[in-house]
Amino acid sequence: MNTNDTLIPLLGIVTDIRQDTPDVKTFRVVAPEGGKVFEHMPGQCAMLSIPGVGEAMFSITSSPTNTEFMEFSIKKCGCLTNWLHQMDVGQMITIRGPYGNAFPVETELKGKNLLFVAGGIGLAPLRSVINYVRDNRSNYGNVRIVYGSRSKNDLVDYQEIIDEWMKDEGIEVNLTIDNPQEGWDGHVGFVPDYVKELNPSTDSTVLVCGPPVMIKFTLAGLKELGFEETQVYTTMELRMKCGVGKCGRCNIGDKYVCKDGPVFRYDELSELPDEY
Amino acid sequence: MLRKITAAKLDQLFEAISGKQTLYIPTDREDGAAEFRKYESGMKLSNALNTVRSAKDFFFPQTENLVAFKMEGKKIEVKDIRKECEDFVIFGVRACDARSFDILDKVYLVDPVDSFYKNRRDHGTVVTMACTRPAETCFCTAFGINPTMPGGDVTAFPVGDGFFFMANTEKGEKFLADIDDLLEDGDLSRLADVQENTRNILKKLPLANLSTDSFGGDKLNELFNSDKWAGLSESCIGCGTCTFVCPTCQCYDIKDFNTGDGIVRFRCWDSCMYSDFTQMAHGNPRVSQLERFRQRFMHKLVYIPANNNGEFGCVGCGRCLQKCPISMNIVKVMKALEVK
Amino acid sequence: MQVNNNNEFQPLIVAFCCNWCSYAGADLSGTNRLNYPTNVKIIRVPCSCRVNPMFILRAFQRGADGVILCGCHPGDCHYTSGNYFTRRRMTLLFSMLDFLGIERDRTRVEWVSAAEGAKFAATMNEFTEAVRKLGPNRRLEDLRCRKQ
Amino acid sequence: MQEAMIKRAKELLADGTVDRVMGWKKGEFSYDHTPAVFTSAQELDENFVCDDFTSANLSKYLVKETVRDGKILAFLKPCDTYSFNQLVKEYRIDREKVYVIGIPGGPKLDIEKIRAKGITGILNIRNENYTLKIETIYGVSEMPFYEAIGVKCESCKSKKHVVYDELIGEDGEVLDSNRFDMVEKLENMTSQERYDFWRSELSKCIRCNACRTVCPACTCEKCVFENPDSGIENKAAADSFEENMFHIIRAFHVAGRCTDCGECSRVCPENIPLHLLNRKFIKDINSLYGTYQAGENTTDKAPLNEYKMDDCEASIVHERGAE
Repeated sequence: MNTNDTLIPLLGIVTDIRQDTPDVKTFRVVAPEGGKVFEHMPGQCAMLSIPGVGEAMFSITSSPTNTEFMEFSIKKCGCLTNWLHQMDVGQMITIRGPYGNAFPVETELKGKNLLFVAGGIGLAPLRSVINYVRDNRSNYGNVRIVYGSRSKNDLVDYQEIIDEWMKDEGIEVNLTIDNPQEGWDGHVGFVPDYVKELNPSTDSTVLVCGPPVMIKFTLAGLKELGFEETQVYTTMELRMKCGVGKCGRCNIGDKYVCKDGPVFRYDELSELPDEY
Repeated sequence: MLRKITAAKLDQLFEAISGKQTLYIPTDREDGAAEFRKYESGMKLSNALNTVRSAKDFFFPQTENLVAFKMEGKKIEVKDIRKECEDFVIFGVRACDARSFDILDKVYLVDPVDSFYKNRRDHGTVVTMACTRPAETCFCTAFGINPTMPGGDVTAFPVGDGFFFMANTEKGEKFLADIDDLLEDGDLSRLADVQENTRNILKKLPLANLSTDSFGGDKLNELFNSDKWAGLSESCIGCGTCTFVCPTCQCYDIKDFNTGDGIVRFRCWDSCMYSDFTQMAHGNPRVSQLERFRQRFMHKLVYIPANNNGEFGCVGCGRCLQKCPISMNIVKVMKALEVK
Repeated sequence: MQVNNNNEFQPLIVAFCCNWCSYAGADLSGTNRLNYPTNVKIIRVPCSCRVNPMFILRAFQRGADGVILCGCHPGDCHYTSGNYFTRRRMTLLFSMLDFLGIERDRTRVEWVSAAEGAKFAATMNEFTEAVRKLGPNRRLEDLRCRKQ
Repeated sequence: MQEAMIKRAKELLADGTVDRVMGWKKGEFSYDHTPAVFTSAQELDENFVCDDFTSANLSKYLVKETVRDGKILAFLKPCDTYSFNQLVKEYRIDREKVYVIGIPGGPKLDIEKIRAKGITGILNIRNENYTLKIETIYGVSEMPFYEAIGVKCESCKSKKHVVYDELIGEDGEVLDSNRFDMVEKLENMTSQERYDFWRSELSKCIRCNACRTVCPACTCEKCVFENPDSGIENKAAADSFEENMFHIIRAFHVAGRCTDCGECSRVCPENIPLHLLNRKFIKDINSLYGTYQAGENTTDKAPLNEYKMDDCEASIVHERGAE
């Protein structure tokens, strides 16, 4: 049998591990022969696995414009992720993908002002888009990033935010944390409230990712500010096994998150039953 | 072209087929139920309407190895363990099960093609069997299936003193050509009589008038939000019987097994009725049996039609009607949700 | 299952040994230079009662040809009564295995104290011999785990 | 019988003794009744049924039902009362929240046994003097009532209700059943014969988990076979070993707690005689540790939760006669 099958994975080597927050690490993955294992678009996902431990879907956090490697920001929360957090540089993992659709960076988002709203580990899928936009800066309008987390230590990619994003022109970064903390002189408060406070202009397209509660309240806030559902994109996650819409578990109504998603425009999502 | 084999020559036919490739036929077990078994000399074709397990096993087996891994320190080696499947024949597949292959095809043969399924599908020849004695639990006609004229590569029609054969595909023509010396010409008018007789019985079935008008992809939210689900699902015990005997249930799980010498990754049937089906590290979107129960029927009656031009995901074989431990089934669900 | 140089069958024996008695008994048989087969793989458990039926089945799955469970003599349990429960459980389990047609002589419970090094060695020799006679475990093995 | 039950249920609903009724609801055909909760007199009149096909054991549903507020009326057959008692004993059912009406037991029928006779297209089934008149679309068929009895009722252990608040009909006696006959028959076979018997039965298993899920003794919040941390979580028997393992462990986990209600065999879609595994444990317990009937009362200690100094050694199994 010469045909490839998507269920038979490829190999990747972890070349760098960065501790982002107490429970989030970012892993850099390259193919054994060097370079990226496969190409992807911002928002797409990949199935990572350690054979015998488990397999799970993670969003690719590096931008497609990065030609050398892929990155995954992973929060420690289950069997596989615990294992990944314990491994050392040089470990091989299996990887298959890319799966799902992507944020429409080359179509609907082109030429638009962009507002990114992220909470906690929800920055991971958006980071791919943000860096893609930074690398193709002339294709997009103003960029504003609202990012919040429980505490300063829980802000993923804090160093990159400060060192790179904040220094870029035409990018406004607004950070917030849930509770006051020593050594933090920025904004304190929940993300949805902060978005309302900032009162962004309604001519921008919004990309939201974070805990379901945050998404829900952010959307309500955006509506109050006059945003339409068609202006908002989000990315979903449910239990997945195959990644290609065959194993039958990640559906919301008739849509499979792994195949028809994970990126949904909010008006598409609100037509689907409330089961996520 | 209609060909015929006399009942007396049936054993010869089975011998001839099984001499060249593996042949599976439905045969009676001691407990009175029928199941597909590999043909061995002397085995008798069952008269039962349907087997306990559906024929989907042949293309989508309950467990199947996908890939093997060898682990050494930080290194992983991926071994492609796929082998070309050998040719085989399934004889005596009913119209409902034959249709279920079309539904499975729509999942497994769409891009990206599932090579494991395709491998089996390419090498299998399906000989269907027209129904002459449908049971009270049959309702395939509700889904537009004609049990007097089932699909497959070859169709067999029982006609008293033997069987008529009709090839439907190239594979089927070849199948009939290979056994041509055992066959004689069939009489088309007799076939029409047999079919007419069955059609009259079909009209008398208690579920003959089951309607699918209230279902389909366009009724997603009203059906999903129906207040009937709570009552329907209250007695569901959450076992997987309905999903495992169902010819169209196609969900699977992927698991790893450590053989002590390496890892084998295999897939096995999974059931949306199980609580861990959608369990994630941080929670479960289907918290109670109500959501899981609803998923199964919504999938068959709404989600599949939504993605396949209105074609339903049920074939009306009646297995879940016969096997559910508490006798809750798709017919009761359809009747309860029906908009009169 | 193993095969030695002469192509003879060497049964793989898994011995679950209670930390407080049989494990020390095995130790003693070693310091006394008593021989017992190298095919016996000892797994130390805090009490014979720790061994649930799954452990026994798992051992067979992973290639054991015989499984023996060693604990303190009745009345001598470090935790007062653990081995009494073991006794009931294992009696029922072995009876069930026998009922399913799995050779009953592949399983055994023996009480071996810390002072009984000689008994430990003798038991292991005898049990290994008994299992050798039965041949490789075929009725309760997992084919996926069979060594190629 | 059915009328008396409906009448009494309506009375108890009306006077506020209970606010729900656990019973069986009529199905599409004359044999496919579903356990259901009724809340009104109208529902009872329309759908409540109790006949030869209401064999489902309602006890396990009461675990879920007694977590809710209010009191529920449950109609329990003699065998169901044993399961009920066992669940009360294990603190899984709140006895105070259930009003138990004991109803006469079976024998209940199994539609599969009728189908096994080749009878199909069944429209109606009537019992006339213990001959079943089965009306089908292919004409009327007949068969003796006793040949259609479900496997769980074939060797009834007791017609006595071990717990009830009131009875409809008369109470029966514990029966001197022949329920261990088949176990004994297997015991007398050779090891190879037993192995072949169980291989042919257990290889039919499709791991639907119906036997486990329906079992009134299986009430763990998380079953070992579903728990990824247990190391034995599996969804399908990928090897004959796993078939054996699942059924040994399933039976072992309920050993000493299984009341022999027979639900496991009733629900098995492949007709595997699973109750024989449970009965083997019951028979062994009876002969080795003294007669014990789970669910008979709520006080006796379970045989695997106690011990005697002079219990037999495990070697008793090896010393048995015939191989």
